[in-house]
Amino acid sequence: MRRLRLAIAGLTACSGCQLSLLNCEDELPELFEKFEFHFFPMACSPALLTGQYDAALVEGCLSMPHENELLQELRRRSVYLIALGTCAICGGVAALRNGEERELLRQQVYGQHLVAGETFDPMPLQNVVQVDAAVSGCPPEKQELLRMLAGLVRGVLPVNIDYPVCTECRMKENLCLLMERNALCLGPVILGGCGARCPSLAVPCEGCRGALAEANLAEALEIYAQKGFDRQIVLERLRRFSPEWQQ
Amino acid sequence: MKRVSKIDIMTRVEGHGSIELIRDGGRVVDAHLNIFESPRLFEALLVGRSFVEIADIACRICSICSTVHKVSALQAVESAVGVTISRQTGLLRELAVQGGQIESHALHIFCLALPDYLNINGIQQLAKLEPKILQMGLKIKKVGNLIQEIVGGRAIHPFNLLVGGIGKVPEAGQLQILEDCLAAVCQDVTASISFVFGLDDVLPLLAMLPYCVVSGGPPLFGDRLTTSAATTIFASSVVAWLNESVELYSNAKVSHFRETTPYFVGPLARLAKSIPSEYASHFADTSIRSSLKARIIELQQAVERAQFLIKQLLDNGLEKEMPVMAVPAQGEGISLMEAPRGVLLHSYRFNDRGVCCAANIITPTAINQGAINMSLKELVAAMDGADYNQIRTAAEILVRCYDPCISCAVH
Amino acid sequence: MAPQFMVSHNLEALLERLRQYAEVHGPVRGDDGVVRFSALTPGILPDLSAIRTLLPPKKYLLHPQEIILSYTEKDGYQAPSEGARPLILFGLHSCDLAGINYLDQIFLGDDPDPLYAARRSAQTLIGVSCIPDEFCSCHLARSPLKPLSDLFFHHVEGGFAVTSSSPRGEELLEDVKDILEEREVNIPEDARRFFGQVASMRVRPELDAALPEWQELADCCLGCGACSLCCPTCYCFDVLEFSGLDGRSAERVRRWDNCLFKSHAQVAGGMSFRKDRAERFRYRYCHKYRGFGPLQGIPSCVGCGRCRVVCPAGLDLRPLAERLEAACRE
Amino acid sequence: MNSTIPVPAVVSKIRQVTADTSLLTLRTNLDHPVASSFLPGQFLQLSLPGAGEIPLSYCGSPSSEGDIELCIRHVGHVTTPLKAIVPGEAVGVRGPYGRGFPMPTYTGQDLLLIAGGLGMAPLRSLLLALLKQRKFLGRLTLLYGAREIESLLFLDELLKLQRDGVMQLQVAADHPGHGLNALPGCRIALLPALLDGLDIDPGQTCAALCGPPVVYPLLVSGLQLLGVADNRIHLSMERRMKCGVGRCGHCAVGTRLCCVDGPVFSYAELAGLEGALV
Ligand SMILES: Cc1cc2nc3c(=O)[nH]c(=O)nc-3n(C[C@H](O)[C@H](O)[C@H](O)COP(=O)(O)OP(=O)(O)OC[C@H]3O[C@@H](n4cnc5c(N)ncnc54)[C@H](O)[C@@H]3O)c2cc1C
Ligand code: SF4
Ligand code: SF4
Ligand code: SF4
Repeated sequence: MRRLRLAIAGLTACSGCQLSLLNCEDELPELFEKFEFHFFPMACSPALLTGQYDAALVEGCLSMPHENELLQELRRRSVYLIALGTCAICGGVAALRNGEERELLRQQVYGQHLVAGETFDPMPLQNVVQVDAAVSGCPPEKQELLRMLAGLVRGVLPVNIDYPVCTECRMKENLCLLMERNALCLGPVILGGCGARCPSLAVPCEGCRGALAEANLAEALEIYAQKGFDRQIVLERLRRFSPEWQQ
Repeated sequence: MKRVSKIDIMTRVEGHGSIELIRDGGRVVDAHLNIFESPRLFEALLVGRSFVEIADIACRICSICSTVHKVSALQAVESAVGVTISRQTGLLRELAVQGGQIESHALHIFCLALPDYLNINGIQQLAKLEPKILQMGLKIKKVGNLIQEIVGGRAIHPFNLLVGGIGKVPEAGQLQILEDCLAAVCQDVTASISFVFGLDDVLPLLAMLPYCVVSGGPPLFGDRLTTSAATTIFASSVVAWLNESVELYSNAKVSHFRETTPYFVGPLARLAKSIPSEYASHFADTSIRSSLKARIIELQQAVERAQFLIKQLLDNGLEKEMPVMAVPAQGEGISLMEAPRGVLLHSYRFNDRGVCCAANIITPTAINQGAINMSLKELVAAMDGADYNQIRTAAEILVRCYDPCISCAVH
Repeated sequence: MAPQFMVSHNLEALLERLRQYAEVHGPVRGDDGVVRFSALTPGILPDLSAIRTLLPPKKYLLHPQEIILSYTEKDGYQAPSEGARPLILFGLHSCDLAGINYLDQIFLGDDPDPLYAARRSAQTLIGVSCIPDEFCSCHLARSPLKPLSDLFFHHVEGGFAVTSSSPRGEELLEDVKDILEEREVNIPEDARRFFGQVASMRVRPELDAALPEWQELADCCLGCGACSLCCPTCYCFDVLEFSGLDGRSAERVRRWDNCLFKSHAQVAGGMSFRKDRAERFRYRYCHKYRGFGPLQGIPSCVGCGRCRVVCPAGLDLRPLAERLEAACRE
Repeated sequence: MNSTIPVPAVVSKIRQVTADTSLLTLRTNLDHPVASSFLPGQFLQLSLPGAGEIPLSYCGSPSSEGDIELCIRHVGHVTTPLKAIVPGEAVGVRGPYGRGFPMPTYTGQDLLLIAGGLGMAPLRSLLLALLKQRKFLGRLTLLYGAREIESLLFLDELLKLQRDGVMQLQVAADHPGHGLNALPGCRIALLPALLDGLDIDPGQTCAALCGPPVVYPLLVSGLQLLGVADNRIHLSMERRMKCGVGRCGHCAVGTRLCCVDGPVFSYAELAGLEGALV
């Protein structure tokens, strides 16, 4: 079987998605056999884009012009472009205060100094390129990453998840933190697939996998309100990872 | 005529930076680091958020250092709002931090830096050339991750560490698994030490810079800085002492010490304080080129410390606990810690509703920028006359010795 | 055989005996207060006062997620080789027993599902009587499903009256004779009497799809699927296939699916046969109360009340069900 | 032997029929019912290892040689990698499943086959079966519509049957596409338009339909207008499917299951069912 040629790139992010890949300690040797990690600046030198790629896996959101150039280049050269992680899919934590004047935020950190070149409001990849598939999570689940890679070998892209965190939480027979502990668990409106990681340890879901496409936000807000959560606080929580929650 | 050649993207480091080499004709005359990572403006993002949210958001600064960011932010928040954690929680946090230390060091040594010493270009070639070494390294790395997973709930961005406590206390059985795994890698760590000590230096000897480390607590924890000149700076004055300002060549703030030479932080600094006698003979010099050795020794220390902590936790008997209820309160808190790459500071101020009104985060790679630039200059001088590509490669290796974490630096 | 009596304090002895045959599972209340079916190892007693567990015992027959086939180039698709371990389920209420009976009708039969069949035949079911609470609806609508068990424990003064209803039950009873005593006990009526009866919920003529209630309920539905995940008779499953990294092996996974999810009725190209939440919500109702295909006309709600208890939005189908039922009696 | 475990098959022939559709010939064990005994309108489950399993209609005739013909449109997770498959590759099949067209009732009748797009796949199987007993049938008519002329399947075969006088063929395309001149007699219209003024004897005619769900309401009302009774109209229904044997719960058509009660239903059966036609 032909070795697939991959490009793995990070834009504005914490490198967690790439690290998740490097955290597949058991599978790495096999991955190195099956794939050519041709462009992977975090782990391989030099960082040179040449030729075509079977897939480009891109971490992070877009917030600088040169990132856009890199992204376009990756798109041009790749059969599949895959968004890795919540930042790449929704904007992620960096987009937390999108909608506010970025220059004011910048000044809060840097004062009047004009560093940090030209930056703009962090945005998801799909704003500027066609994204063929996505693996959500902050960080993504190892298993999902590996399945995505294995699928590529077979020519298959991952199947979209369309259920919330609650679904897997129930499958695990956890105590429902929202109902029984009155906790601000975002499970009902957040994309599942993590195996309800946090609620399984009695920690409310913070929404790291982004919004569920058909979430019933109106009803969820109603329930949170009944539990005594201020609407503003809930919305702020929701926007921790995906700024497009608006209401 | 002077010309700037840029190493486009530094590779095998976390984040986005480059090295600019200044050429005069054929000669490289100067070099410096250029950090162009896009700022996510965490210090601004955090303002306006509730104290319970701070650490969850702040840990996203960097994946490799997410556990230490989380713990550091929690400590700062707790000291601001006046929460005291249980001894058990303290031990668990310390364990998680040691897990992060193991993972980070193993990642750097076996996945990122080793290729420099074997004259190959990265982990994929390493897998081919030295599969045994890589697998040994990955095995060690995995234990670090397992610790973070069991204590923190996840290897990256641990969510089980909360203000006032922990979501779910690990079970004794899980800690025993960790104990076994740690025991199982001890030999690999020893073997790795010999392997690393057997590697030839690839850089010229550079001058030893002054350094500072956190002290006054258990390993990696503390409440003050101690410098190589034995000065002590208490947490409350650290920000002033580091004296950060904005420079044009970097999106990360740069520390300007009152002294003319910059200080450096990190494993070598921590170790230089007291090199274990059994290894002293291997340190012909403690300049930055020896950092790989320092890191592998620290790796061993982290494994030992983790074993010690687990033993303590098991001996004490694990108790179910709920996080201490924290009430929003006005206050200010600073936390000083040693991240894998060196001194890390988180400091926050909250209003009476527990809403953050000021955040300041100072990271090791930001502090190290001055030292890196200093070393680069020195390297260029030491290699004067050498071929451009040689200098370029050496410059990259040199910067890698500091194991820069650029996401942290810029945040 | 005349009913046998077991004094309450012999429960532990009984479980000890049962454990000699097989692993025994029953309702256990966790530290977090959640009651789950889980192992009754020595020292762990079942919580027989609990009305319902969070997940029904279907989790033992259809795992929430399980490999049903694995593929290798050499052997093609193969069923997993795991043999089903013998398992005794202790403390099943009538509704859960009826639920298992319903699943049997789908997964056993002429061409049984191999995993299900193997597990099912390795199971011994021991029922315990219960008193319906305000969420239960077994006593409100008759169910045609039979609450079959091997043994059944009726709560009576001071202990349990024990009856057997299968050869396996007889055998067990014989083997634990020494901790039972033959005693004249008056066996009170129990929830089983609501089951195995001609359904009062007849196949409805057309449900009024235009009822505004459908939209009202759907507006409050979070689509989290808790109701059907926790339902003892909801069995929809999805099938996923995952390739191995080598590209030459694969695993086929079956996972609980849910008719409240968009993908449940979606076909290639994005077309969905149940486009919005209201349609999906109604679909669940139709399936529960009317049945599909060969089981058309057999209402599958056994009235355990789980769907109401676990719904974060507190949705309750009963009022609507009652209204529709009344309408159809007219 | 358990019917839910796929039996091995090997791809023996691949023919690309249109840009996004190919005709696959599989070879299985000689005497397995999945190849040798099915009715037109029934389906099988095809497994592509590592990608998944999908329902597909039989497109050819039962074969004692173990051959199976399938016509596949490449649209999703399983069907896309099927595009890259090469002869010799291993797949899995299980079946036959479901209820096919009621062949015995067709004897002595006029037959009106109506295919929309990919619906031609099962109707080809039906057509082949009908041709085998051509002399016991009355008139045989095929109405066939597709998006463009280029996406009409098996056109050569069909045109030949028309030329040979065994079957009447009427073709429509929603859009002209690029091949208009190549096909005299093709109308640019939606499929149901072919029913306008069609000359049939409704009491003698059985209609067999397969097409995208959206055209069914129009086709059925068109047929009713021509006087065809509901129990003489047979439709092959499409629903999401996972197991094929009535367990996975996805494919309900009202209270019937597409996989075991169908996929072929008479309109008389569907008439009262909520959500049958969408
Ligand atoms: C009885 C029957 C006969 C069919 N005959 C043919 C045929 O002869 N030729 C052909 O090309 N197609 C046929 N289809 C449609 C074919 O099954 C789908 O195109 C195929 O399932 C798409 O799978 P995918 O994984 O590529 O698409 P995706 O959109 O990725 O679908 C994911 C999964 O959803 C299910 N699914 C998606 N679309 C359908 C669908 N239309 N019907 C049932 N399940 C679906 C499948 O389980 C599939 O694996 C038939 C469908 C049915 C129900
Ligand atoms: S705990 Fe959270 S994720 Fe789990 S069921 Fe409750 S709301 Fe959903
Ligand atoms: S439970 Fe929520 S926060 Fe936790 S991993 Fe899953 S999606 Fe992320
Ligand atoms: S529909 Fe509700 S009450 Fe009825 S059996 Fe299912 S979960 Fe229990």
